[in-house]
Amino acid sequence: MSETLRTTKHDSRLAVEIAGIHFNNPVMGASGTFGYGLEFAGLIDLNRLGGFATKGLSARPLSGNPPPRIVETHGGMLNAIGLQNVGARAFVEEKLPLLAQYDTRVIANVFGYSDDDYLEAINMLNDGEGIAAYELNISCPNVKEGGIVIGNSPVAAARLTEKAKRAAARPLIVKLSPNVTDVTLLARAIAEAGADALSLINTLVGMAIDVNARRPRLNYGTGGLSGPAIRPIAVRMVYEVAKVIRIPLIGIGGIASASDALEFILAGATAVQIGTANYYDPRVTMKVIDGLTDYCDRQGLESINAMVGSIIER
Amino acid sequence: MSETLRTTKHDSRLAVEIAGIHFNNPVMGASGTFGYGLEFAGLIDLNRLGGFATKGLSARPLSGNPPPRIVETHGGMLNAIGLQNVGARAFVEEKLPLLAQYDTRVIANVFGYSDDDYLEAINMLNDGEGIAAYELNISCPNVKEGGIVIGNSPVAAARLTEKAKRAAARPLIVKLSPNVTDVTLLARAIAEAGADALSLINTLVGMAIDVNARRPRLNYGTGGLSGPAIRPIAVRMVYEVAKVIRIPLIGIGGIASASDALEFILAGATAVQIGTANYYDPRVTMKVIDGLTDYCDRQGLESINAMVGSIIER
Amino acid sequence: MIDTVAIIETNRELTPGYRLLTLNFEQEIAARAGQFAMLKAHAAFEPLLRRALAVYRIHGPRQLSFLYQVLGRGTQALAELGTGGKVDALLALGNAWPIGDELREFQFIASRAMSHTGEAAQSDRPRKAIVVAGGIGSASVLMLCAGLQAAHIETEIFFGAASHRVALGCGLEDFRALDLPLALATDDGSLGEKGFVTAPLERHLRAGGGADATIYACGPWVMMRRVAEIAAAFHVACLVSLEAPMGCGFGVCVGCVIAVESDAPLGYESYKRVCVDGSIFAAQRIRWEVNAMTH
Amino acid sequence: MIDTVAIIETNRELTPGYRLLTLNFEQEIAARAGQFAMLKAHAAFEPLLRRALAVYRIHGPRQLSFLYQVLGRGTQALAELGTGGKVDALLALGNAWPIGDELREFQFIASRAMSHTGEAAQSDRPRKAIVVAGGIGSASVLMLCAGLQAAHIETEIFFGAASHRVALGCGLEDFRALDLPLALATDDGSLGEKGFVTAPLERHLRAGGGADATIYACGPWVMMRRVAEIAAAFHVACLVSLEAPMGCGFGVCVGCVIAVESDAPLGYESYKRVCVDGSIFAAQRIRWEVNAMTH
Ligand SMILES: Cc1cc2nc3c(=O)[nH]c(=O)nc-3n(C[C@H](O)[C@H](O)[C@H](O)COP(=O)(O)OP(=O)(O)OC[C@H]3O[C@@H](n4cnc5c(N)ncnc54)[C@H](O)[C@@H]3O)c2cc1C
Ligand SMILES: Cc1cc2nc3c(=O)[nH]c(=O)nc-3n(C[C@H](O)[C@H](O)[C@H](O)COP(=O)(O)OP(=O)(O)OC[C@H]3O[C@@H](n4cnc5c(N)ncnc54)[C@H](O)[C@@H]3O)c2cc1C
Ligand SMILES: Cc1cc2nc3c(=O)[nH]c(=O)nc-3n(C[C@H](O)[C@H](O)[C@H](O)COP(=O)(O)O)c2cc1C
Ligand SMILES: Cc1cc2nc3c(=O)[nH]c(=O)nc-3n(C[C@H](O)[C@H](O)[C@H](O)COP(=O)(O)O)c2cc1C
Ligand code: FES
Ligand code: FES
Repeated sequence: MSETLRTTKHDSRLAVEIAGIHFNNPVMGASGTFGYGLEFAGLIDLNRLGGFATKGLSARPLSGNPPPRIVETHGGMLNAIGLQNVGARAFVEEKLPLLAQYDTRVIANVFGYSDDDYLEAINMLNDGEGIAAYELNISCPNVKEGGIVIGNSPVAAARLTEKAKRAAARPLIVKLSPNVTDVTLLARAIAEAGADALSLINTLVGMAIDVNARRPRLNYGTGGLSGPAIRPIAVRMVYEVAKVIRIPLIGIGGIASASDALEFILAGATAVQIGTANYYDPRVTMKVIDGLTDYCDRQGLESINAMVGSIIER
Repeated sequence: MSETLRTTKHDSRLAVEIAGIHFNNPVMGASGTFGYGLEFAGLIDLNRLGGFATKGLSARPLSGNPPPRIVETHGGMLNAIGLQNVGARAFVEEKLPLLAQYDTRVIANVFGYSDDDYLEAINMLNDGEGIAAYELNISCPNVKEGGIVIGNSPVAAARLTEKAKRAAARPLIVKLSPNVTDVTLLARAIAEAGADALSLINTLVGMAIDVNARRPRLNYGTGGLSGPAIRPIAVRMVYEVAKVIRIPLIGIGGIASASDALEFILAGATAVQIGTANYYDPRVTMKVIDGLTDYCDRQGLESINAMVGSIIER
Repeated sequence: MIDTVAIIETNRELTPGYRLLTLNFEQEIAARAGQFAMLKAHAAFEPLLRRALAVYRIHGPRQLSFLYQVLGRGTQALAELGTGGKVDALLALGNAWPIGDELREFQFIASRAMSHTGEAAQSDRPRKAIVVAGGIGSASVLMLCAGLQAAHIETEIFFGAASHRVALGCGLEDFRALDLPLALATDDGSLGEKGFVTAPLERHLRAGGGADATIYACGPWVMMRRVAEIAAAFHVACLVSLEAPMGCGFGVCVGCVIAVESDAPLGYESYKRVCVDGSIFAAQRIRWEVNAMTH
Repeated sequence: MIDTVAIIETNRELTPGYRLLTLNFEQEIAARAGQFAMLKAHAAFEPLLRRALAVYRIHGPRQLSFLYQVLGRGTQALAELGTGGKVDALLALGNAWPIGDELREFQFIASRAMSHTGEAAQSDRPRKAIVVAGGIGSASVLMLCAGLQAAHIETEIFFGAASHRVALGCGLEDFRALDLPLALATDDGSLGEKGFVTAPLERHLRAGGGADATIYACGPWVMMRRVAEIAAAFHVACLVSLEAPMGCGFGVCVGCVIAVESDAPLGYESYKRVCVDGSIFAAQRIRWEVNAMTH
């Protein structure tokens, strides 16, 4: 462990636990927006970060979709990256050793086109050192193979969760799709299948059109909508799921400030992940951590855990 | 008919037809954001407007939800009005006569807590003069009765559509809920049940929390998300539905400019409705109509109809 | 009602967090004391919705000013604009403060409600006025005070603010310049009496100051509720200008409602829109106990 | 790489739609010719994403300027800021224009790709430079020209713009002040030769002007593609600075990619990020035919 680690002071009121894993605080970088963590080393103190989820890792490296891959919309952006990633093997060999020096929890986000793909990636990652948990990305809308998205079907999602749980040498977080009629059905099925925690939400499927060129703005056609625009939908889903599920939740969707993060915590999330905001405010994770400390001061809290799901019904 | 009518000049390139109804242009006010139309008489020339959908009308007047009913979010707003309305009877007797002087198409948006409620309202409206069509609101997320929203279930939606079509003395538009896993299933079921046209989307269910008071910002708890934030989701849904459905579509969701409206038209909508933007830009409908005229000039179009669904696939 | 783009003459900070915005209009604006405008930085993308600000002063047929507190995203965006900047403006909105004979209509509406609640009826023609301004609520009542003065109605002002600094930001000097009796209270005691302005108000009524008077009040919700209670206890007619989150400002979104006593069947009339049915209401009609209305 | 809040010294319109933004920084900024910054009005809510602008000039260790065209929401928001205004800035990003010996690395990368496409190899040590600036692409190459001049590399500038007015907005006077040979073309013929600047460039190479030269080009995508074709036809080494919609500017969103020739198995290396792998690329590596890359 590095010199920095020993000197970084943590606010112990912010510590949380998910599936037996200790996080110094509930603030993490979201998958696909935080690279392999290392990209942020020059911008923030990674030792202060609760944790982060890696870019979706597949058994084999993926080159992703042709450009254009992103387009900004009002309050958000659409992306169709197509899960470009170095592959689980290269992650274990090239990235993990570099991450060992930081006191932050590394969550390996796992992706595949089939159940077997997922299991293969998990098996590769089981060899790695310094991974705290897996996050199963069953909700990426930007890959054409596979037909229906696994994450939109409670049955398919539960089946994969069960298999993944058996294969996984670490706690298993499953990331929920918001593109469903009833997210609680999905959550229940996945929780019953053995997931240790749930993270939500992934992006909503959207589209933007260049009306002069008369073409989709993204080469892929549709993309995933993220950013502040989707926050109300995400908060609602966390709130709904928290009411029916016992396992811990990680809230995601449009968080750009401590107040945004607190909406998720009050709605029932034990921790949060910040995605898109990292792009336009690279130090946002640090600002949110500081803001949570201020909130604890203001509200006289001994632990942020007291706030989890503490919303007062009208 | 009024003096104004005879002097209002329409750009004939913008005329569209939906279920046999002629619209001077494809730009309408969306239900719940355009009152009974009359509220805009002092702000815009109603004779220039393609049409508008009334506030949701129920068989009996409704008082709506307790305040606070609205809260602004990034790029949008949440509302839980609870369908406060004068009732179908009062609309026919008090509002319709005043609307007769304007050359614009009046679409009566219909709401109920049960199938029978809907039919009762339609029967009351059948007596009214000057209604061009009905729009069935089966997708309002802000009313507690009735348990599951009819509009989220293809079976329930198709059943209601069939009954409403039989009762309706005018063409029937059914308004789709976006809070579903697969909007095409819903669209197909409703089209097969006899709807003359579909309008989409209604609001997405969302929530905002006051983290200091630790309460939902809306008294109702959750609310419907509207505004530019949701446009990418709405455009995607119109695009998906247009691929599988033959009846005309009316695109709705976050439109605030002619370019926004054109995204829906290219995706497959014959006309559009503008909602939230009327609040912060009361003359937005007129600006969009002017913008469509400019677009026809620029692209050398003889009719905007040539653009409907004309997106070039990548 | 006019929807237009106004040009900023000045946008001056009075004290930290409080500003005076003076706008020039292309066309003549008819505005009365108590009315408001929906304002927003021209064509700004975010926030979307315009913000309600009371007309503070009329400088001429094409020039108005607004006094505002910089709170959240909307007022912050306004605060950033400078001279020559553009503002989207919809105005003049809402009802106006009734003076003299105009009070009759309000009395009528109020007494209908009062027959429900069993309150005593008011004297028909109040010749005195008590104006209560709480915080930036002052913005709505400066022109009212001047109007009352011009109509030779005996007027007393009760002016409350958080501190001396805030009082200055809320236009205290303009009120002082009217040369009307003025009772002052600040939460921190840095100016005038320490505490809420409802304390001197209550003493005044207890001493009989409410006879033949109408109370006109504008300020935060909790304060309005307290003023209404005091007025009812001393049987003094009371008008309040209320706030609510506004979507449109012209009656169409039905988002700005407050709960009122209602005679209508099925309770259809139980909610009134602050923007077009108010913002000024007879205090007795308000169902203050609908707690969700506080912010 | 520094993420900071800079203060505006000036933000001046040169000609309609073109502005020069000069920023003061708290800390020393190390920036090289061809690098860029991600900029946005400080803490602005909308648009969310910062915009990429090339470093136009370095006035001192803590003062830089940027030349930009006002296009959409992001640059419009920047244009509205005045002296003293705040700008969120992440910089310095991307690679720099290689000069002299630095060219070797680029030659190496390029030749790997060329072995695929069968292009001829370049002379090892070009002693001449041809700088092609198209429209606001000029912003990326002013410091390059000065650097080439300082390194005593024989340099010719080919400067293209839509019109005389646009040319001035794109800093023409600053290029003229360098006193280097400069060929000018405008689309409408209002200044210099009428047509695209690729025409005089092609004539120059046809006349042998490309011998021992490296082409450095920055401009719109279609122009870059055409310059690359011309360079390839005359076997002249060519570097281009490319644009792509950027999410982050520091390599993490993988949104700004362009397709390149790749040696890696499974095509994993087939996309390169403009922000960290570029924005400067050897033209021969670019897969121009990936049509989706045009905007
Ligand atoms: C008819 C009417 C007339 C008004 N006249 C004036 C006036 O002349 N001058 C003036 O300064 N204001 C006036 N207001 C209030 C003003 O409209 C609000 O302060 C403003 O809308 C807040 O917008 P914002 O963008 O600053 O805050 P928002 O971004 O909307 O909210 C930011 C934060 O401020 C809080 N907040 C919002 N409104 C209030 C409030 N009223 N009190 C306390 N906290 C609040 C929110 O909860 C939130 O935390 C009037 C309101 C009404 C309805
Ligand atoms: C490495 C790099 C360096 C750059 N340096 C400079 C610079 O020094 N000066 C400068 O002015 N610009 C520069 N650009 C381009 C600049 O980043 C874009 O013009 C800017 O992001 C556009 O943002 P916007 O908010 O104005 O437009 P957006 O709101 O993003 O788009 C508005 C409209 O403009 C169109 N548009 C967007 N980008 C372009 C484009 N590049 N060309 C044509 N139309 C476009 C869009 O399609 C849309 O219709 C650079 C880009 C890169 C990648
Ligand atoms: C460019 C981009 C790439 C993403 N890639 C992944 C991914 O690989 N795996 C995953 O589970 N989620 C991915 N996401 C989703 C985010 O982790 C997050 O769930 C979503 O963006 C909502 O959060 P936000 O609004 O804070 O961005 C990606 C999001 C973006 C914007
Ligand atoms: C305050 C408010 C009230 C609404 N009421 C209704 C309604 O009564 N019936 C209905 O079908 N849709 C209603 N809607 C939905 C709109 O008609 C529209 O479908 C939705 O707002 C999306 O469009 P927008 O983003 O342009 O607002 C309402 C929307 C808002 C914001
Ligand atoms: S603000 Fe919309 S009805 Fe009052
Ligand atoms: S802009 Fe994000 S990786 Fe290049």
